Amino acid sequence: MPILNTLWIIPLLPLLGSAINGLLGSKWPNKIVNYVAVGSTGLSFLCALEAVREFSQLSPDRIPWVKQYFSWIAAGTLRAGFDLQIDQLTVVMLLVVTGVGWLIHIYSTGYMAHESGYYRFFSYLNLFMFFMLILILAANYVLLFVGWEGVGLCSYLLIGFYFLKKSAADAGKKAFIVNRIGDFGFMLGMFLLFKTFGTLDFVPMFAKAAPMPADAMGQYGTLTVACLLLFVGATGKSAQLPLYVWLPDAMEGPTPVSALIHAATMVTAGVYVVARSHVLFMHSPSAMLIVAIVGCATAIFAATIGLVQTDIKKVLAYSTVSQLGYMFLACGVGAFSAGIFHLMTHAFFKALLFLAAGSVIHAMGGEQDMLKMGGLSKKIKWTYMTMLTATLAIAGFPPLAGFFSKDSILLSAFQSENGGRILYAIGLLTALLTSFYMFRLVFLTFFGKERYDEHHVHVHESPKSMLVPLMILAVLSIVGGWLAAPAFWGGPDYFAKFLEPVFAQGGGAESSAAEAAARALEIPLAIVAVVTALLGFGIAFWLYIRQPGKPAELAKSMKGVYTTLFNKYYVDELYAAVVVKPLLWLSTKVLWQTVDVQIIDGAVNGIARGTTEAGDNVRHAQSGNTRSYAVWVVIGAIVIIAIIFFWPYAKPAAIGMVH
Amino acid sequence: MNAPLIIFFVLAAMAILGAISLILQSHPIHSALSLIVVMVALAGLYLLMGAEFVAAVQIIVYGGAIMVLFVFVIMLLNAGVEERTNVSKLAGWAGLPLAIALMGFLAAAVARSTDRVQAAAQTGATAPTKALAGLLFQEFVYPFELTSFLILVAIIGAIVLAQREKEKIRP
Amino acid sequence: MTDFLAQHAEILITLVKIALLLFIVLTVNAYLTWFERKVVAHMQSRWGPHRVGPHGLLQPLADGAKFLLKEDPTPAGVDKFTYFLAPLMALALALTSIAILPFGPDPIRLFGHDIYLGIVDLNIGILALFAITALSVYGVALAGWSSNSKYPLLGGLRSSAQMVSYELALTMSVVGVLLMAGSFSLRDIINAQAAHPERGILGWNIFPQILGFLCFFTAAIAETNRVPFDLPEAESELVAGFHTEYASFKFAMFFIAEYTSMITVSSLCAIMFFGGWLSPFPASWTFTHYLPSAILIPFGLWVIWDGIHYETIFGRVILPGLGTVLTVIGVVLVAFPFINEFIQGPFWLLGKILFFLFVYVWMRGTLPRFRYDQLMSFGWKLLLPVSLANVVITASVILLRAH
Amino acid sequence: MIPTHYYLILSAILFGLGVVAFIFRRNIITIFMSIELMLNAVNLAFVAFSQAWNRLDGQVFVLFVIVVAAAEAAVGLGIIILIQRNRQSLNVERVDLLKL
Repeated sequence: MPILNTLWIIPLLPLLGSAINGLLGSKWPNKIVNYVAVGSTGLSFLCALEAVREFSQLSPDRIPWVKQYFSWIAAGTLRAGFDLQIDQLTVVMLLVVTGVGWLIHIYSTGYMAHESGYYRFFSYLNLFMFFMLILILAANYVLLFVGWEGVGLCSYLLIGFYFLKKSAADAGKKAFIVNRIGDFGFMLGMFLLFKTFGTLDFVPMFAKAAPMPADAMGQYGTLTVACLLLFVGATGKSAQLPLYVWLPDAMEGPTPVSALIHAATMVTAGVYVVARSHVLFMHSPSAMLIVAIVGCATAIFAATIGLVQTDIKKVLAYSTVSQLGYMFLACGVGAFSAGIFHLMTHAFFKALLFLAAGSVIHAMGGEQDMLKMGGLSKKIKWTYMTMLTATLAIAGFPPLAGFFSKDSILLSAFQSENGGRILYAIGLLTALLTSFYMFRLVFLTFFGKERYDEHHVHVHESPKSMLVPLMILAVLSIVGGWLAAPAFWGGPDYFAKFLEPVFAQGGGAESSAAEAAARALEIPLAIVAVVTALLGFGIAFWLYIRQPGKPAELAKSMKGVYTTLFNKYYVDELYAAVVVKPLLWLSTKVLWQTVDVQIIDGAVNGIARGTTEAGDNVRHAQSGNTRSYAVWVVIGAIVIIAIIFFWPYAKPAAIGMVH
Repeated sequence: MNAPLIIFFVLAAMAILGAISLILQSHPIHSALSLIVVMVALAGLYLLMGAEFVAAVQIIVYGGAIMVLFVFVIMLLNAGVEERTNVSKLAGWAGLPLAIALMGFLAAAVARSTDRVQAAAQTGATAPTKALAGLLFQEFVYPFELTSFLILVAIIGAIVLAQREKEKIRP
Repeated sequence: MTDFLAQHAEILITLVKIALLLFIVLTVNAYLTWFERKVVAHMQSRWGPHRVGPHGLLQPLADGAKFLLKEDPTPAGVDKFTYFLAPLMALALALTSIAILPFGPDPIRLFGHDIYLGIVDLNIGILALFAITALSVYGVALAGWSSNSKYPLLGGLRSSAQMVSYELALTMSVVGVLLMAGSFSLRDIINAQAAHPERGILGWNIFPQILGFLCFFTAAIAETNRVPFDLPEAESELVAGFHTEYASFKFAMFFIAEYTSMITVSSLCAIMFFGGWLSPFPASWTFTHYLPSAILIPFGLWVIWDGIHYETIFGRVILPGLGTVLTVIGVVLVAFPFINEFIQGPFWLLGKILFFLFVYVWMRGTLPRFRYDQLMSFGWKLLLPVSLANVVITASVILLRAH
Repeated sequence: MIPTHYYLILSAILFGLGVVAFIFRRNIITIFMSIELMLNAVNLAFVAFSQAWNRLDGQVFVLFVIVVAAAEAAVGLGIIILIQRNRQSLNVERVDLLKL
């Protein structure tokens, strides 16, 4: 087991890459930086593969495989070790992160080729890989939190990559701050868990949690509260209501970053955490329900916003948010494997979408507004084809990846007791909207007449280094879902099977009975889903190909709705009014001008002034005259003698003096 | 009133008078001479207490080396009668009473502790120099070596201090 | 009266001894000047004093009278007190140092009191001596300073610096002897050299302590401000050094002090390195006890014979008288053995002292004066290290012997 | 036999006189001498105690004190010479560069 025993090598390689690039890269030509960055991630991808191979040979009783490397924090009964753990869930995440991450690295070498701060970009990117791997390999909440914060940091750094652009810098800050709110909840959750179980290591904690009695619906026991707190963290990281606001702005970052961090990996960390602590969630139906509702709401909410956005990346951003909503919906209804499944497929096609969009932007010379594009399909064929594949995938056309994952989510939503139907309905609506705005994006971008002037913008296909990852991802987003395919003709759902040992413990979702029921429902629901997707396609086709004038009229006719949607329900403004303004007032008026300036500085300056004055007064004793000094010495001597010999309490001292 | 007591009082008187004249004399050389008187008187007291070796060393080192140095320096600098400036007001009005107070305190402290001292066995026997040597070179050997080092440092310091810059020491 | 005597016999005896010693020392001093002048004169092939009395033997008396009768001016602007104190100090200290020396082996019984030859017998004798020599710096220094004049001041400065420097070497060079004797007492030092009576001269400290002796003698000469270390009173440079401004009897005091300290040093040399009153011959050779008479009688007879030739009445009277006295003493010694035995110690001791005094004079006749820097570097860079080395060697040898 | 506290009181008096001298003399050299005087007073006390307790430690300490005094004199006089050379005065009240 060479790799399994040295799991740390997998995160270490990107860290090394980051360190080397960050410290030495500034002087190097891009080529060497490429070798370092891509090489390190590629190596860690290979290591991951090897680890998975070895993992597959492990006997089931040795799973999860935990290695304790060194003890990091030891305080009282708390032991937070640098312990890495690998089980089926980790395997999935590991492959997604390293694989997709590697591809995006390759892509970036092409995309960023002309940017300044090249080495900086890759250093950050590798650092992100490191923290992400820590996050998914961690065997306890503390280490996981390290990764959690680390990825947050990297996302901040990369969103603000063009830190000279004010909007970029602000977006970075926004992301960071909003995440802090979530992290606060997360930490509270950790504390509560530690208080409850006396440990933060996954394996023993879950072992303790499993036999516990589950809270009844609507009852808020310790576990429920802990789960909700964790979920707050998740909403922060995974951009769910109400903390989603940072993600659209995060599009200020370079497109590969959007693809890697804000579509494929980091934002799914929330889902991962929920899935990781499913044992706890299984014990609190109310928490589950809340998760489901939040996920569902987010999905529909973001989708509606996505309908009217014109910035290509913004559209993708909102679609990401809504897809994440899907995943939480899945988790909420207890279909964790489905959630993870969608996570994986989504990682493929959403990364593909972003990269393709990046390729488009690259082709348009930095133009992001879809209204200024159009008719690109002939000019950049490969990008177009990959983009189309991804669109089909996300819209849920069989037999592409999206179809299977979304289908299994909807299925489990439909099956779930307490309010399954409503959730299903909303999910379905969301699917419709999704397919609509995705095709809207495709049509606006690639069809119709060119809405840009040929003279300034000369469209050109992207270099190989960008196209190859696109193709690979396209293939993946086609075949990615086939693991679950056999379910339709009575075969097993391999993916669910694979994850079963993880989610089985603590009452897994897919019990055999449910599965039997699922079989019966699977086909009709699938048909419904496909019909929905087609419907969305149809509307988009009708609106943007047949009568291109129509959308404008629609916008006019229902102005209120349109503006509301276009301004994203004024959520940002709302937050600004409710949260930001009071905070600003508090910090400037109270904390800064009162507490800091007047009290603290006042105290410091006062002490300083006092010392000065005291010195001024005392220094007159410094007469520079030896005789005066001598007198002072004499006085001192008298005092000492008086104390030693004539102070009643100092008798023993006096005796000591005499003897 | 036996012989030793008489001798003691004579020597004590010598010492005190010497000290007083050290204060009163206006010329450094005279002060030095009075100090030498004090030292000789103290040496006599040591002899009276049977500390022969200490007495001898007292005269040889203090009288024969240190005070000679003083006289030498006074002669070298040709120091005249000291000028009576009164810059230090504090010393002017508080000096004497304080000094007397200190003296009184010391005397009182001694008087308080004498009973305990008297309790100790008193033998007028002269301290054998051999025993002193034994003590010095066995029990106190490290302090002794330290003092030698100290002297070395002092020599170097004195040379460095006394030589003029960029000029070889005058013979 | 008698009972008073009986009570305070000790004090009385001491007083008598002091008086006697003073008389002897002063006379010796006086004739030491005559001796010095004679010897130096003959070295420089002159006659030296020969006018006053036969062979100028009465010269010292004439000098003394001169000192007493001369006018004694006190220069203007001198620091009176110190100016008078200085010579007194010098003389007093010089004479005190004599008091510590022992002149004979064991006390003799006279009138029912056993009388020890020498005033006091301290068991830190040598230290006391050094203490006194250490103090004797002040005489010179203060004289130089107080007489308010350039030359004396320079002389005083020189002497104080010189004495402080050479005192170290002086003290160090003796340590070897002290180690061998294991005591500070001069008496013990001599007895230690008498540990093996049959060895005679070979038992003396001079052989093991030759280094020490050389250092000691040199340093001692420097301490007594004699040639070649007489810079404080270097005639050619500073008129007469520290006693330029002194006249008549104050000058005489310095003079006597100097010669007395010469005697002290000589006797110290004799005592510490040349076995004090021990005879150089093995104890078994009893016939050597007649050596004093064997010298005295012929010498006395020669003096008589020499006196006859004088025309002057003085010569005719003095020399024969002196000769007869000496002869008689010699005869007496032969006649009464116990007196002879008693005289042995003093005889040898005086003989040795005389020898060293002669060496003093001899050096004065031959050696030139040091330059001041030579003096200092000689003292610090040669004498001190050598004497230290001597200490180390002696100590280690003694240790090896012990094991 | 002389009572020990005679010596002690004598040493106290001498010490006090030393202090007086230290305060009332202006000549640096004299002040230095008064320090020596105080040291001597202390030595006297040492010897007195050593005799009173019939132990030699006191005398050993006296020896140390003397050695230290010698070193002190060497350095101190060097400093005095420097002062005279630089400020042409031995009056402590004229050596007051340290005053504000």
